[in-house]
Amino acid sequence: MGILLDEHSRILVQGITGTEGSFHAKACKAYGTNVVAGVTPGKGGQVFDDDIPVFDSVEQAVKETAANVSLIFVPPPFAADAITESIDAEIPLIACITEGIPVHDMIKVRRHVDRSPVRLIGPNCPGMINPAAHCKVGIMPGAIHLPGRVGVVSRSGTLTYEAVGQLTSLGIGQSSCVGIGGDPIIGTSFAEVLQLYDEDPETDMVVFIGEIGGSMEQQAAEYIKNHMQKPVCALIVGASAPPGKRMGHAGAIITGHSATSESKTAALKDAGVTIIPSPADIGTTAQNILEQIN
Amino acid sequence: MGILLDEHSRILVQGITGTEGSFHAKACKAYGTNVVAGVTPGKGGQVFDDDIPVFDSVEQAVKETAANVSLIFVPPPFAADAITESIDAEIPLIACITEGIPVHDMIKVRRHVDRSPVRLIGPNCPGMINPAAHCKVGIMPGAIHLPGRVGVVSRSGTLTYEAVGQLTSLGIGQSSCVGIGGDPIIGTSFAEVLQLYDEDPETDMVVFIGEIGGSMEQQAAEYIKNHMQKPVCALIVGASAPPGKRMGHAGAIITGHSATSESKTAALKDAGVTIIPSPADIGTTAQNILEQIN
Amino acid sequence: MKLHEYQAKEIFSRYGILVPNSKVAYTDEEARDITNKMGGRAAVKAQVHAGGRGKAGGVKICQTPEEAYTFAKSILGKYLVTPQTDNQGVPVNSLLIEELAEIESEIYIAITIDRDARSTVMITSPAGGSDIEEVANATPEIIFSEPIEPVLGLMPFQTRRMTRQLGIEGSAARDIAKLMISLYQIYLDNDCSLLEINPLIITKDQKVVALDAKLDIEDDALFRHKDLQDLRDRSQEDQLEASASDQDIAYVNLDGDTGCLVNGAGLAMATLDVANAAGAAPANFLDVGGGATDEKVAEAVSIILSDPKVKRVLVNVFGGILRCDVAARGTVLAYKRNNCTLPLIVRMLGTNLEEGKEILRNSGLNVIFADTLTEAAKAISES
Amino acid sequence: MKLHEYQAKEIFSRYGILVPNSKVAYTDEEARDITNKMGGRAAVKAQVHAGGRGKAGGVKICQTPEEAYTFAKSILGKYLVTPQTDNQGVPVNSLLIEELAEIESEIYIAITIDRDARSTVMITSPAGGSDIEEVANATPEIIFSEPIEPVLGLMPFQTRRMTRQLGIEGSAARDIAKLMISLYQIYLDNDCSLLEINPLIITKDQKVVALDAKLDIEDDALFRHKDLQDLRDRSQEDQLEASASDQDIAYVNLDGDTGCLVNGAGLAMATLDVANAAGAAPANFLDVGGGATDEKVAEAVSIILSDPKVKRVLVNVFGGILRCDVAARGTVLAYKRNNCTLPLIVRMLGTNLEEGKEILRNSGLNVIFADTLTEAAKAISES
Repeated sequence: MGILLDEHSRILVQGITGTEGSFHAKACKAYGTNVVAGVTPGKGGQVFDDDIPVFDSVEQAVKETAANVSLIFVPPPFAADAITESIDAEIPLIACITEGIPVHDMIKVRRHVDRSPVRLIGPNCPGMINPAAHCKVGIMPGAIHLPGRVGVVSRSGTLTYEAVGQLTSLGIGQSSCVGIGGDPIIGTSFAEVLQLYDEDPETDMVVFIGEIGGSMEQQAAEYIKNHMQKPVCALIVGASAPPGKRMGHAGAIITGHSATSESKTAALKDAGVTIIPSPADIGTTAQNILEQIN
Repeated sequence: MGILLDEHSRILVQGITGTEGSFHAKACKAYGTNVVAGVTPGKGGQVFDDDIPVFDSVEQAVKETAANVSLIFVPPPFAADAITESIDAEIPLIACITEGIPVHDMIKVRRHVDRSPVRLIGPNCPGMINPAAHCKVGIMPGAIHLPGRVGVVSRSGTLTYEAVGQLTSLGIGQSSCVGIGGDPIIGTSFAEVLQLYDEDPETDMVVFIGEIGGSMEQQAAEYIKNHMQKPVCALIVGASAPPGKRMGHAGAIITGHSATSESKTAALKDAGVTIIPSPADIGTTAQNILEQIN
Repeated sequence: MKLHEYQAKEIFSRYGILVPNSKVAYTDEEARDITNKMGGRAAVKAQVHAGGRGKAGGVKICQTPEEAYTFAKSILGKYLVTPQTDNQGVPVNSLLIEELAEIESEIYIAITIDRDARSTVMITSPAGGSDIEEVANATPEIIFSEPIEPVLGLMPFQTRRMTRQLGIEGSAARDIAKLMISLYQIYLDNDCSLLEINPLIITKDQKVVALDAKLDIEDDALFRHKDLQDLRDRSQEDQLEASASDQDIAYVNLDGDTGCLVNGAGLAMATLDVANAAGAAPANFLDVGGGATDEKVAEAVSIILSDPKVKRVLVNVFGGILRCDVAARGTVLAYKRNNCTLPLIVRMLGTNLEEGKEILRNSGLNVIFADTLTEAAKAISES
Repeated sequence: MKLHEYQAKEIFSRYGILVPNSKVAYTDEEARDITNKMGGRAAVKAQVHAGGRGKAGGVKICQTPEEAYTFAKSILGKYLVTPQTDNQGVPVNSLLIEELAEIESEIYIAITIDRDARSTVMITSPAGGSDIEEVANATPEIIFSEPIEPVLGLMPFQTRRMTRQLGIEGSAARDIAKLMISLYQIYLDNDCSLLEINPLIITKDQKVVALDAKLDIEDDALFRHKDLQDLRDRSQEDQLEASASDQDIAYVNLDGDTGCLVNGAGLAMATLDVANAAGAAPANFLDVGGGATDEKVAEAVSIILSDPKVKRVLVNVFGGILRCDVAARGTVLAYKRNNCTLPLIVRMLGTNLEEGKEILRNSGLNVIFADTLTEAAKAISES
């Protein structure tokens, strides 16, 4: 099963005719994902990669193809429009890959998401994948994934691949992997994804990779402490980052004590989470936990 | 029991030092209502009517007096501020009497209400009353009410009094009476109040008085048809109003077929509601229903 | 509060919306001169606060300055009766003289409040230039509604949907999308209750131009628009309604002969319904409000009495905030001031009822008392 | 993007916020002349993009034009090192010469993003004029936060709460409440990421004046503010960071000696942590991004090599969108262009791994390969 995606997921790619959109739409399709439609305003009527119809609007795409997941690649100035267009068309699950959306746009979009029956993953995220369902809605390299029973959740892209790579190289498969995004304001929090994993019968444990900035990791720790049934191991990266400097991600910036790696690690430890000692130990830490619970 | 108010209701009056606010705060108190505080920015520290402390802010008033209902009389330019101040102070129930709030203010306030744990009655309404609990949060003449088992809900003020007057003169008491307000955008709909009455063990039936304008009565009919267990009788006033003219209430204006009295009456009849033939027959219609169910 | 077309177009221009070159004329000579300066041909449009002026003869395409002069002479200072006015009509005090446009297509576009969506809504139709209510009745499928989320504003995907629904493409679609965003800004900035362009045209050279413009400002929000308050043209309003509104009395002129004074809008509507059912068509809706004084009641009754079609007066007061004695004193005051002898039916209930009745009984007026709405109805039909 | 104090104050003025009379001086003579025209006394303030300039000697209250001249001469064209700059400091190219104010009290006020509230937040404190981070650590109870709902904007009750918390009353409280509403408007209109006034003062005659002004514009929103783009002062930025940013490379200069090239911000942070744990402090954070070409990788490596403190380079690439062969080619290119002989530790994984390794092996460079992060750490500590 896994979370968010399954074999019924029908993917629509917003910005499918752009450089990034077309590259990744093909990669998703190559992985086995059911990419049913693309949207680029003004390019309706074209056909992408032999068999994917392109529409002028999400509304038309949904009507014609029953798409139920939207994957967004449009440039930052148009991203808020793309997200709200998918919400308007009643798409229940959206992953927005776009990096660099103005934060004031995201404040408004997030308020709108809050009053809409939609789950938004991202923006500025690698997306999500369910290896067993052959469903990849994002930019991760599909080949490194292995179907299995470990859930992975992270803020960022390549570090998630690093985690998955370590797991797969030890023969440990993943039920799903979700990158929630590196921006200060995103659609879905760590705690929400942890809850999905906790409720998923095909996930045995979770690998959770946080970073400096904000206090979302503390909120996740709070959730784990009070609700989480399954074991979690966690890594917080950015211990070496100086305060006040944005470390690539718009959200990865230490602006106070709670934003530091120490504070986050302490909160997670307090919640009973196994701390991954170094980025090199993600796979082995998970392996130890799996050995204990099996 | 009744709805919304009970003997634990602790009333705060926003705008207590104004002409209307002071008049009605006294009248509420005289009815037996537990008026615990007043708020007028800049007048904090005063004492109103011998024993009601006045505060500069709702926050301070709630902290000092544990007020849990706010009754608002501030002038229209300041009403959105007053409502949101009470929401900010986590008051769970607000009745806003103020008439003439700009509709653009109410659009924003309503969005904020939607994401807050608060029930807003009004604006531009007479408020609400629970006769058995001696609790009056509004501008209705208390003396005409009689404790009993009929729920009354209406958009407007004096017409509600007319309904209550007819009921009381026939010896029929009220469990509660709520005026939801005559503006195009209000906090609580007919359907929501009907649901409260349906769930209230001390209400046997509902008298429902709608008017021309909008389509809230049709939504109520929909609710009644699909959910309502208890009998409802209804009157729609404004059959004599010409289209396009605002009949006093900002919301009472016929702007299309569904806003007419005929359309509303038809929807209610279709939902199994007993139609009150004339404004003169409110009391007798309720009496007939009560005789049938007893 | 309604604005004139030329006032609305001035505001539109400030937001970068194209309108035809135009100038206001207040005399027939001005109409001729302006038309002359525009090259001899112009649209001459009566500036009145009423829709349907085209059908009513309030707009003329003039091919010569003389024709403009003659038309202006025929209409200025007169009353124009349109399907949306009463029988008296509205006075024509000014004309907008406007350059003619080469129309390729016409669109309807408006913004108003959507109560169900609890937000503003943009309404469009390809049936521009028509009576939109007739279109809505006959072919509702070509009227399109786009609710606007207040936190987001009008989003580009919505403007694309609307131009698609309207069947517009190319540069005109982009210009209309941009115009829609500007219109929403105008609507917000000026606290409008209605903004309407009918028609918005696409010219033969693909320019998007607002050929007409209607802008109603929300009365309740006027307090924060000092500049707009000055644009009020009282000559265009029903004089009784305007003078009532000055005194904060909600009054609507109706066709019947029974004058009605009531406190509270709901009860006032109910009273009209009761009067109607009794076979006595009401002459007006009047809500005197809750906090009225003797003098305000007297003013309200005087407004009723100044309406020549009124044959009897019904006072229906549920005494609460407005006490019965105040209502009685005010009514007596007005009757005496106007030396009025029309039948007076009074139904009062609530606070200070007995004092009120006493005042009326001692007034020397011929008062017919009713205790209930049923009795009041009976008394009206018999008076 | 940071603005200078004088640029921020110009924007403040347009929104009706009081700022002291002032003028910018670019030479010592100008500083003297302006001070002279202001009556002989003035505050002379270095215009630099760094906080803490007061403590660092970047601000001087001058009692004579000569004093202003001397101070200007001593600081213009020099580098100012403050607690918020690196050891090199930032160049002082201009001075703001400002009329002195009679201060009664000082307030701190700022607007920024509150990630937890997912909205903007106004932050105030009566400890104006102090280092606000020190205040937050020592006495957090006198720092007040007011989250702003985007659909409502900053509400009057919030401004009243804040003035109450600040202990301000009377006309100054009303003026500050009004100023708060204006500040929020400035913040929104200009897509700011930080707005700060420290101190906002109340003068002895009860005027509310912004004595300092800090305005950071959100880089991601600069595309819609063409006017603000022109206000960028590149001289104030870390030159390596600025040239990286021009090429869309995320780069942060750090104190260590191990240059790091990574793809992806998360993996880049993880790489720094691994390097640190191995006892090799990183010289930089560098995320070359996903869609990099040979040339962009080469530019990124060249930026690392241009940093004189770098003693070795670690390349850590998880090949996905960025293929390993591209990373390899770009690295070799940069090493050759710069005739670089520094140790090169490479850890690559993913797409086109073998091609990448082959390119490095055939490059003639002395490459130390690592397969895992652990091996990379070991290689760093041994190099």
